[in-house]
Formats: sequence, C-alpha cells, structure tokens
Amino acid sequence: MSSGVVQVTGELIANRRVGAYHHLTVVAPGVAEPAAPGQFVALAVGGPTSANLLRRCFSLHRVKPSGTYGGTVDVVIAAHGPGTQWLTALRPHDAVDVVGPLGRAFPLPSEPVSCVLVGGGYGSAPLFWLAETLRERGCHVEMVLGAASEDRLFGVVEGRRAADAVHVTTDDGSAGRKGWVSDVLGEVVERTAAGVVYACGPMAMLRSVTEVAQAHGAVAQVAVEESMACGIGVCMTCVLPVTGADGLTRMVRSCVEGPVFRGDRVRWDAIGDGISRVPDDAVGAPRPGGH
Amino acid sequence: MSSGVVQVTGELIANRRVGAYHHLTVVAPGVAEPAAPGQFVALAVGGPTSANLLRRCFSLHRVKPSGTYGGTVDVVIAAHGPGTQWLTALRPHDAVDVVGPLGRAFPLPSEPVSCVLVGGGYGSAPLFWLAETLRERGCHVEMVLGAASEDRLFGVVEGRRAADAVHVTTDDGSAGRKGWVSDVLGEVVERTAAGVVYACGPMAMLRSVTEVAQAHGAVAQVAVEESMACGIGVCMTCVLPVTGADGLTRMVRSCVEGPVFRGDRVRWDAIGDGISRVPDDAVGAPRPGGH
Amino acid sequence: MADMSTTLAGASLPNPVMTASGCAAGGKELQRFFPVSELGAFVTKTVMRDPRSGRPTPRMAETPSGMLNSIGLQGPGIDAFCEQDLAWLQAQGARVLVSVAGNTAEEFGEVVERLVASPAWECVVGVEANISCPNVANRGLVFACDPVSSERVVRIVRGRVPASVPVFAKLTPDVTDIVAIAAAALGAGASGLTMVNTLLGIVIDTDRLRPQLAGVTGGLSGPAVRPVAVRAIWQVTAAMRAGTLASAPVIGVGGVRTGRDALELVAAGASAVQVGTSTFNDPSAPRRVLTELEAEIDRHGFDRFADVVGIAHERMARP
Amino acid sequence: MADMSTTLAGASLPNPVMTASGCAAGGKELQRFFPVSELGAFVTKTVMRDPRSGRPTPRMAETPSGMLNSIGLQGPGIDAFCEQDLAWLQAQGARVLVSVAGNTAEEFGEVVERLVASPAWECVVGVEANISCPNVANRGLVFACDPVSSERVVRIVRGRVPASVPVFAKLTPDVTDIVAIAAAALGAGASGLTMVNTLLGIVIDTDRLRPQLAGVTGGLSGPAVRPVAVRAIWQVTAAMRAGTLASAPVIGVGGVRTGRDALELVAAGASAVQVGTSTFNDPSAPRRVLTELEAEIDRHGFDRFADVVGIAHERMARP
Ligand SMILES: Cc1cc2nc3c(=O)[nH]c(=O)nc-3n(C[C@H](O)[C@H](O)[C@H](O)COP(=O)(O)OP(=O)(O)OC[C@H]3O[C@@H](n4cnc5c(N)ncnc54)[C@H](O)[C@@H]3O)c2cc1C
Ligand SMILES: Cc1cc2nc3c(=O)[nH]c(=O)nc-3n(C[C@H](O)[C@H](O)[C@H](O)COP(=O)(O)OP(=O)(O)OC[C@H]3O[C@@H](n4cnc5c(N)ncnc54)[C@H](O)[C@@H]3O)c2cc1C
Ligand SMILES: Cc1cc2nc3c(=O)[nH]c(=O)nc-3n(C[C@H](O)[C@H](O)[C@H](O)COP(=O)(O)O)c2cc1C
Ligand SMILES: Cc1cc2nc3c(=O)[nH]c(=O)nc-3n(C[C@H](O)[C@H](O)[C@H](O)COP(=O)(O)O)c2cc1C
Ligand code: FES
Ligand code: FES
Repeated sequence: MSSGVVQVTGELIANRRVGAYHHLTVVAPGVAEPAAPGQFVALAVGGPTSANLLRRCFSLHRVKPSGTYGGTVDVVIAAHGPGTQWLTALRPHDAVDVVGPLGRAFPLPSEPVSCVLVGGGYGSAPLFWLAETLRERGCHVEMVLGAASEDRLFGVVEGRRAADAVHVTTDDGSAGRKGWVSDVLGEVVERTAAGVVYACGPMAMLRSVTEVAQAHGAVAQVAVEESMACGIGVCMTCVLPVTGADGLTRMVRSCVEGPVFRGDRVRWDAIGDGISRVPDDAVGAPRPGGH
Repeated sequence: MSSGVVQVTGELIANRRVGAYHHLTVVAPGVAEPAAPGQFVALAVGGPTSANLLRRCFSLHRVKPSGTYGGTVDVVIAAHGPGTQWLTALRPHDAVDVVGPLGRAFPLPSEPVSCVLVGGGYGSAPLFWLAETLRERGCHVEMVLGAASEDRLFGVVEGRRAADAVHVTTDDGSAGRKGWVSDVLGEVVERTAAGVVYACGPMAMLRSVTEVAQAHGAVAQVAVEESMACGIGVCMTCVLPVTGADGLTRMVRSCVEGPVFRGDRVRWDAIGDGISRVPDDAVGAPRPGGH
Repeated sequence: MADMSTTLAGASLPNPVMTASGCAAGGKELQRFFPVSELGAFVTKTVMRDPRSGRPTPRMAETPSGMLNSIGLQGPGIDAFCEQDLAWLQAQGARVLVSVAGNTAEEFGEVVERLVASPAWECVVGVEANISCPNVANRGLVFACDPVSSERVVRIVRGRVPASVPVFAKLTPDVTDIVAIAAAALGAGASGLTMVNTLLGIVIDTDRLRPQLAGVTGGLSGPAVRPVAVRAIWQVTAAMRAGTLASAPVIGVGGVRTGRDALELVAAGASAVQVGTSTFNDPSAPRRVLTELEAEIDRHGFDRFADVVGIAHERMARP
Repeated sequence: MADMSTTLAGASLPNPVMTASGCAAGGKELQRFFPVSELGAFVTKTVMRDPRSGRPTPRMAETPSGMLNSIGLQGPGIDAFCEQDLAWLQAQGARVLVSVAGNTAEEFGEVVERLVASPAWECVVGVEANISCPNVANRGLVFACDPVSSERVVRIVRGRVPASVPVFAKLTPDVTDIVAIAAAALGAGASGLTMVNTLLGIVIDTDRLRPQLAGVTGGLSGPAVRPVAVRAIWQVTAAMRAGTLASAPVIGVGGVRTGRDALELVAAGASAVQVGTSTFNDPSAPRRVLTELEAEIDRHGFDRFADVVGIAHERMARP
C-alpha cells in the first residue's frame, strides 16, 4: 500500500505489431505514477477460464501517468508460449489484469556522466524512457541495439529521438553491423568515456556487456530475466547468485532485489545453459553429507 | 465418418440476448446438413488456454444447411457456470469449436397425428423446428411453454408462428397462467386427442409430462439432460436407467441412445435429487457381497 | 519422416499412440472421427467377467484442467465383449490391447481365459491388467496399492495368456513407492507396465454441500495430472536404468493432449503413449497426437521414435 | 453476517483463512496488497535451523492449472527469521503459524527450541511441522511418507512447544494410506493436521528434452490438485467421524483460489483453509478468499462458520 504497487483490471487501448513484436498500451490507473525505468508489470493471462495461473512479466516500455484515458502503461511483447500468445491476440477494450510497478529500477547517476544503453531484442523496450530520463539529467546517452535479425530489433527510430546516437547490430547483418552488441560496445564506451552501461537482454549478452564495461572502466547495470512465478517476492523461484556489499554471495530474488543488478555483482560463473547454479561459497549452499 | 458427425471450427456470426438467454448463430459447415430436431451439439469452451476441458452440450434450436455463410446452427444458452458464461460472452467472428450433430432425434410419427410439444425454460429451444417438421407432415401441433418467470420463457412468439396454438405457464404468474406446464397439459392432450407428447426441460418436468401423457393415452418422447463429459458415447458418464424393448433395465448412455427416450421407458423411480440410481433389477446391478 | 514403430515386449506396433482404457469405449464411436486401425493400438475399456451396471450418476465432475470420474467399470461382461466389441475391432484391422479386471485375483484369470478362447483373439496385441481397481477379497483395497495383491493378479494373468502376447500391469500413482509395486508386477511376470491410472479425488458440490459424485470419490485425470504421470514414469525408468528394477517397456498415460505432452512421457521413459481424457475435449485427439508427435520427433532431428524413449535421463542438467 | 471465528485445538482465530507456507514469504511483500493481520493466521515459509541457499534454477514450471516448484527450503535460518520476519509480523499484529522443518528429527527440535525462546514468540498461535520434507537420516525419504519418522518428529516438536500452543503436522498426499500417517502424527501428540503439501511431479522441457527443473522433481500445487486435497481431508475426517482416528482439527490446503474452493475443503472437514499458489495469480487472494467464503456461508444461511465444517459428511447422497 505504501510501496505504490497496485493490482488493477486495466483496459487494452492499443495493440500494434512492430516487427516481430506487439506493442500494447493498457489503461492501468495507479501503475504509471510511481513507476521508473527498469521496473516491470506482471500480467494475468487467459481470462477467467485460464489454465495458466502464473502471471507474465514485462518491462515497462513507457508510462503516461495521466492523459485522456487515465494512466497508461506500454509494454512490448514477443509472442512465445501460451501466455504471450494470448496477450498479443487481445483486442482493444479487452480487460488486462495488471500488477505493478514491480522491481528495482535502473539506478540513475547523481552526476551527468556519459551513459551507454544496450538492448538485445525486446530488451531495448525499457531503454528509451531511461535514455530520456538520463538526458534530462544532462547525461550524454548513446544506445547499442542488437538482435538476431532486423525484425527483432525494437525501437531504432525511437532511439534516434531519445538518445544522442544509436548503433545497431544484427546477427545476420540484415540491419546495422553484422555481429553482436559486444562487438561495438567497447568502442562506444571508450569514445564516450561512459561511466555507466545499462543493459537489458538475454543473460549471455548481459554477461558480455558486464565484461566489456568492466574492461573499459564503466559500471554495468543489467536487467536480468529469470523465470518468475509471482513477480512480487513471495515464491522464491526467480533467484540468481549475486554478491552483496558484504562480499557474500546469496541466491537473491530478481523480482524484488532486481531485475536490475550491478553486472559485476552477478555470479556469471554459476549461470549458463538455462541454469543458475548455487555457487559452493554461497550462503547456505549445500554441504557434502547434508544440505 | 459415415454417421455424419463432424468436428469443425465454426465462426460465431450472431449473439443476441433473448430474455434470460443468449441466442447464438454459428457457421458450422457439415453440422446442419444431417441434423434433425432433438439432436445436439457439443461446444468446446475457454479457447486455447482453457482449464475447462469438457465440452458443453446444447440442443440444436435451428439449422440452416446452406446460406450466405455456409451451414449455420443456432443454439440458445443460459449462462450458468464458467463454460456457458464464456460462450455467451463471445463476439461475432470469434471461433467456436463444434462437434455435431449428436444423439438421437425426436422420432416422428408416421401418421399425421395430433402432437403436443412441452418446453421448460430453454428446453423449448429445439421444439419450434420440431413443430414445423411435424406440421409439414400434417400433424396438428400445440405447444405448452413454461418457465419460472417471463424472462425465462423462450420462444413464445416463435411458437405462435410454428404451432397451431401456444399455452404459457410461469411459476410466478409473470406471463401466461400461473403454475406448471403439467397443470395445463392434460387438458391440451385431451382436447387435441394428441397421440404424442414431446418434451424437453428439467427432469422433474419430464417425469410429470410422462405421467400426464400416459394418463391421457399419449406416448411421451422426452429429451433428458444428464451431465455429459464427452457427448459422443465414449465416457459412460451420461447414463440413466432405461427399460429396453426386452423389458430389462440398463444404464444407457443418454448422448448416443438418447437424449430422446420414450418417457414410459425411463425409470423415474430411480431418478431424483440430482441422482440417477441403479435400480436393483438393472442388468449388472451391484449384488450384496460383490460388485 | 521418422520411423515411428515401437516394440513392446515382443509386440511390434507401427506407432506408439493408443487410446486409454475407458476413454474410447469399444471403438465404434471414435471410428466416426478417424479409423481406429491407424493407432498403434486400441485399448478397450476394462472388461470384467459379468455384466456390470456401474455406479449411479453423477459420475463425473469437471475439475481445473481435468475431471473426476466414477463409472464403476460399467460393461457387458467378457462374453458379450468378445462377441461384439472385439469382433468389430478385429474386422476394422485394429491392433487391440484388452484391459481386464476382476473383483478377485482369480476372476482376472477367468476373464483372461475366456478372452484367449475367443475367436477374435488374433487381433489382441497385449493384455492390460487393470490392477488399479478394488480387491473385494482385501477390504476393497485397490490391488495396485499392495505389492502382494499386485503380484498375485499378475501371476495369474501371465499364466493364462500365451507367452507370445505381452501382459501389462496398469499401476495407480496413489502409492508411497511406485517402484515397489512395479517390482512386484514385473517379478510376477508382467511384460511391461502401464502408468498411470487416475488419482483418487473428491469434488464437493458447493450448492448442495455434498460430494458431487454419487459414489463420493472418483478418479482424477486430464492434463492436471500429467506431472504426476511423468514423475511415475521417470522414477520407474530411473530404477530400470540404475539396474535396481528389471528392464521392461512402459506405456505412458496421464494428461496427454498434444504431441508435446506425449513427448514428455516418452522422454521420461515411455515406449508408447495413451490418450484418455483429452478425447472428450477433441474426439480426434489420439490420432492428432500421433501426427503431432511425429512432427516433434522430426523437429528434433531424430530418425527413429525409439531413440527418444527415455532420452531425458541422459540430458539432465548437471547443477 | 456469519460468525467466521474458528478454534484450532485451543487457538481461537477471528477467521479461518491463512496463507500457505512458502507462498507468502515473510509477510512484508503481501502487506503491500492487504494487511496481513486481517487473516485468521499468517503461515510463514518453512524455517530450518541454518541458512539455506535452496536449489539451483529453474525452480519452477507452469503446469495445467498448477505449477511445480523446487525451492529447496531456501531461508535465512531460525535465528535471523525470529529477529527479522517474526518480529515484523508481531509488530503488524498478525497471528502467526510458524512452519518448521529439519534435516533430522532432532533438528526439528532445535528449531522449535529457538523459536519458543524468541522475543516475538507471543504472536505465534501455532507451529506447523512440515514433515513433508526429506529425512537425511533415512535415505532422504520424506518424513511424512513413513509413520515411524512422522511420529518421531511430531513427538519431539510437541515436547518442546508449550502445551498451550497447538502443533500441526503437515502431511503429503503422496502416500498409500494418509489415514495411517495421520494416526501416527496424532498419536505422537499433534494437536491437528495440515493437509496437503504438494504432490511430487516432473515436467520435461520438450525443447531441451531434459527435466525443466534443475532439481528434476518438484512439488505440484494449484487448483489442479484440489480434488486430491479434498479427498485427503475427507478420508481423515471420515475416519475421525467413524471413531477410528482421534478427533483433531484439520487445516485444509491445496488449490484454493476462490471462496467456493475454500468451502469445498471446509465442507469436507477443514476448520481452516490456506491459500497458496493462487497468491501468485492474485496477490490479494488470501484476503479475497476470506471475503468470498464469508459470502458463501451467508448465501447458505449459516450463522456460524463452524457449522459448515465437515457438513458434506452429513449430506451425502444415498444412492
Ligand atoms: C523482469 C522481466 C521483464 C521482461 N520483459 C519482457 C518484455 O518486455 N517483453 C517480452 O516479450 N518478454 C519479457 N519478459 C519475458 C516474458 O516474461 C516471458 O517471455 C513470458 O513470461 C513467457 O510467457 P509465455 O506464456 O509465452 O511462455 P511460457 O513458457 O508458457 O511461460 C511459462 C511460465 O514461465 C515463465 N517464463 C517463461 N519464460 C520466461 C522468461 N523469459 N522470463 C520470465 N518468466 C518466464 C512465465 O512467466 C510463466 O510463468 C520479461 C521477463 C522478466 C522476468
Ligand atoms: C443434450 C443436452 C442439451 C442441452 N441443451 C441446452 C440448451 O439448449 N441450452 C442450455 O442453456 N443448456 C443446455 N444444456 C445444459 C448445458 O449443457 C449445461 O448448462 C452446461 O453444460 C453447463 O456448463 P457450465 O460451464 O455453465 O457449467 P458447469 O457446471 O461448469 O459444467 C461443468 C461440467 O458439467 C457438465 N454439465 C453441467 N450441467 C449440465 C447439464 N445441465 N447438462 C449436461 N451437462 C452439464 C458440463 O458439460 C461440464 O462438463 C443441455 C444439456 C444436454 C445434455
Ligand atoms: C471416464 C474415464 C473412464 C476410465 N475408465 C478406465 C477403465 O475402465 N480402466 C482403466 O484402466 N482406466 C480407466 N480410466 C483411466 C484412464 O485409462 C487413464 O489411465 C487416466 O484417465 C489418465 O489418463 P488421461 O489423463 O489421459 O485421461 C478411465 C478414465 C476416465 C476419464
Ligand atoms: C513456491 C512454493 C513454495 C512452497 N514452500 C513450502 C514450504 O516451505 N513449506 C511447506 O510446508 N509447504 C510449502 N509449499 C506448499 C504449500 O504450502 C501448499 O501446501 C501447497 O502448495 C498446496 O496448496 P496450494 O495449491 O494452495 O498452493 C510451497 C508451495 C509452493 C507453490
Ligand atoms: S518471482 Fe516470486 S519471488 Fe520472485
Ligand atoms: S457423455 Fe460420454 S458417453 Fe455420453
């Protein structure tokens, strides 16, 4: 109640296709007002007869705290399994049950430093709002947007408006430079003398973004994507190993202590192949002969 | 394949409210052509994410074997639980998965005898088509339509077109005569010297219709409504005790051997309070100390 | 196109998809939607010695992603079954897995004797002993809840079915240790196992405030129980692979609605898959699942269905 | 408005609705959606002696109308729990049912000792012994799968909790005979039973062809399992009513999403109801279920919630 999280039955007012994605605008009073870039919403799927109980989480692309319809939130969804297929098939005026805003936002620098924002696929969705917020604070902002192919890039045009420069890569070379975001990131960080690199996208990308940022003396702030059952901190399914300020590694909930983490705090050595392992040195790790 | 039953993904083309009910028209090629009054369709509910696996069964109200849209079927639905709520909330162009036509139709008299058609609530839905079919064969047709209240009567106006006369009763007297269909039925059967009474509605009504028909020398043909899991004869959930031509009582499937039974064959003594018991004299009935 | 054939303890089937007992009646009803001879095998409803009326209604309750049933093994008895249902199935060219049961172990034997003696016996590719039914001689305790009763039934059935025809014991998941029951059945000569039967459940009618089923308890089936079926298949297969249980083919059943669902059971260890409750949702489900399973095997680039059986045991994530 | 209060072996609660262990964390997270003090009781996640990291991820798989979880009892250990979570709950005015577990029976005792000694002990209205967890001393077999282990744990816990505070044993449905386990727990001094914990399940990732959970098996929960929970509650209640099992209050849990669902468990015999997985769908679910259950009791014209407990046993259809 105090925290500003609400649950509301929203109304879809727009659902437009953008490349491989769907861009949804939902009237969700109370969600937009307290939200900040990097936070997400959890949407119920399937309606009253649904066999899919668990909510689906999506980064806030943009919010409009007020307007013709009351507060709205925008999300960008890749249709994948049953939940995202159901959401992307919704039509205007359909009801959408929204819980949000959730999670820890991207921390903003107190000084007007140079920043690089890196998005992989739909991972770029929250970065344009972040870019504008940073530029309002006087930061120089460049973006690196990457995807497998052109249709999976999101927001290149929007990026040109929101940021000082946009660099594009695709795996197949169908747009921008052929290759990965990490191939161009080092140069951009170096040239702009960036202090912070913000990133959102697949885990493997976040790991290399962290490495590149570190190599060039920047701090990485990465928004991770762990499978979430509740999104609100009660189920403990969304954990990953993160080292705290005290130097100890714990399995922490990415839905409340994340999804944004300092890249150098994430124990990438324990993450891969779709699994987040428990490092042997983690607090409470299983010990031989007992848990 | 030979039997004329098909499964098709139909398209809803109309959903109109009629009193307490919804009248749906669905394009369902192949279902209309072989159908006859008294048969029913089984509709899937909830769409691809549905937690409700079982189909819902509805009497065919009318069918149009061809037309602008290809064959259509009409059903009249009372919104009740999750499945009927979902169906009645559908909008034109929504997909409806239909299996049908199913079950045994009302047997038609070979001679142009007088007939009385009795409908309770939405149970009248299949009777107008039946009335027309009977009148085409030269039968004199009167209808008795009853319901708890006026909004739960279905098709009084349609009845006036389809039949030679329509008699209405409601429990609360909000339309027609206050009382039950059985209160007026005897007089109608008597006056028209009816040879057959056709009925569709709640079990308790079917029982008294059978009794009244018998008392006045008419044959009752009743369409029962047992809870059905499959509608196509494979699950054995929809049984009720019926006496066969051989005089033996068996638990027979109302979805394939019914839903229409001769009223005097149904073992009403074993039916009531929402339960169909197994009469002690039924074939294979449990014996003391064994099954 | 992958080779979809499968071998179940000597019985070679062109493909691994079957109906599930009690979910396809005698075959005629589904024949209206697809030729039952296209299935790997047609599994009959459980047949007992004498005609049975089954239980009063309501016999079913819908549940979230599943249902309860309490049919009470209604059926015509083995003689009428052989003369009518089995003869009809044979005429269609179907391969038939006949599900049998008895109120006592000895009654299982009688049913099987008459089955083997039937003129239509030739179409029978296997016998499924439904030991997940109550044992009248043992306080109505389900045979498959007790290793000793399970053993006794299987031994009798195995003894009366010609050695060339496999016998499958159908297990209930409602036990503390399913591997122990599997061991009892295999020890008594079962050629393989069918897993799983329904879970015991109750639904209360919240309007009448009484059990919705006239028989109070019923069997829970449908997609809701699939994770339990996969787990049971996994545990038994793991024990076989570890050498602590004799190796034998497993027929998987429980909650299969799509080819992907079937693939879950197969990857966990099932050499064949039965489709039950989903048939009520989609009368063509067994046939459709076969098409979808073929597509899945192809998508994964396998040449033979047999290569996928139990594959998940080899691909476990090593945390 | 009906009187919704309920009494659980001496603990009087203003209403019968609770969170379920492990589905509401420590309370702070849900407090953002409703005051946790409005619930009959708040049930904490199971706390063990030492801090535990839990299992690797993936820790969950969605299933039809349910989910699998394999958290591995992650938690801060009893000391940090008492200092932080329990103290916070006390400050909110919540009534707390603390769920405890141990790797061995003796460890259960240690956890309880430290809990009873904690300054926040006063807000504790009961202790729930989560015996549906693996017993390290007995080949990792779940305590509640074995009457002897169940008895041992309950005896130790009961011995260290002041007699005025009830102890509930939380049972798993994955047993052949749940009444036998209930008898063992009650015989060892449990004041009541919580039924049921999750069912063991596996989901196969059909893209990777390996178990979806890093820990292979997980616990199945959600509406999918409700009929199993109702059945377990029914069986134990029936045994109590028949006099073959000592009478004791039952806390029902399993698949409750609405007030009607809660009413099913209550009519089957539960004196209180926990809401677990549904909270992930609707963060206000426990509070909403209370409102809806009140409305159901009113709709049926009862004056007191207590009059509905077990009522379905009296209204059985007599076929
Ligand atoms: C913080 C956060 C932000 C996200 N932002 C976006 C976004 O902006 N756009 C977008 O398209 N997707 C986003 N995702 C991923 C999105 O949540 C999943 O693609 C979606 O939940 C999959 O649902 P499904 O029904 O298609 O798949 P299913 O596989 O059926 O999902 C089954 C279950 O697994 C969970 N799940 C599956 N995949 C993921 C995943 N990658 N991450 C988290 N949970 C998962 C679902 O929530 C659900 O509970 C985000 C995920 C997180 C955690
Ligand atoms: C042959 C036949 C013809 C019917 N014709 C009509 C009609 O024209 N108009 C109409 O409004 N209703 C009709 N019904 C009743 C209709 O099928 C049920 O009202 C409907 O299935 C209830 O679904 P639900 O989701 O609202 O309820 P739920 O209670 O959620 O249904 C749960 C399950 O029980 C079954 N079920 C519940 N009630 C009934 C019932 N009364 N009869 C059969 N199955 C039931 C459902 O099929 C479903 O499988 C007919 C039923 C039968 C058997
Ligand atoms: C209505 C119904 C009747 C059943 N009858 C039998 C039966 O006679 N014999 C048997 O072994 N199993 C019977 N079963 C169990 C199924 O064969 C199957 O094991 C179980 O339903 C799980 O599979 P499913 O989820 O695909 O339905 C029946 C199941 C249902 C739903
Ligand atoms: C994510 C998750 C974590 C759980 N953790 C615990 C636990 O720590 N202790 C416990 O006794 N039960 C635990 N459970 C089981 C629940 O308390 C409950 O018994 C079970 O989920 C059935 O109820 P439901 O269907 O309402 O979720 C957990 C369940 C889930 C889904
Ligand atoms: S998703 Fe449930 S705790 Fe994070
Ligand atoms: S509804 Fe399945 S046999 Fe009639």
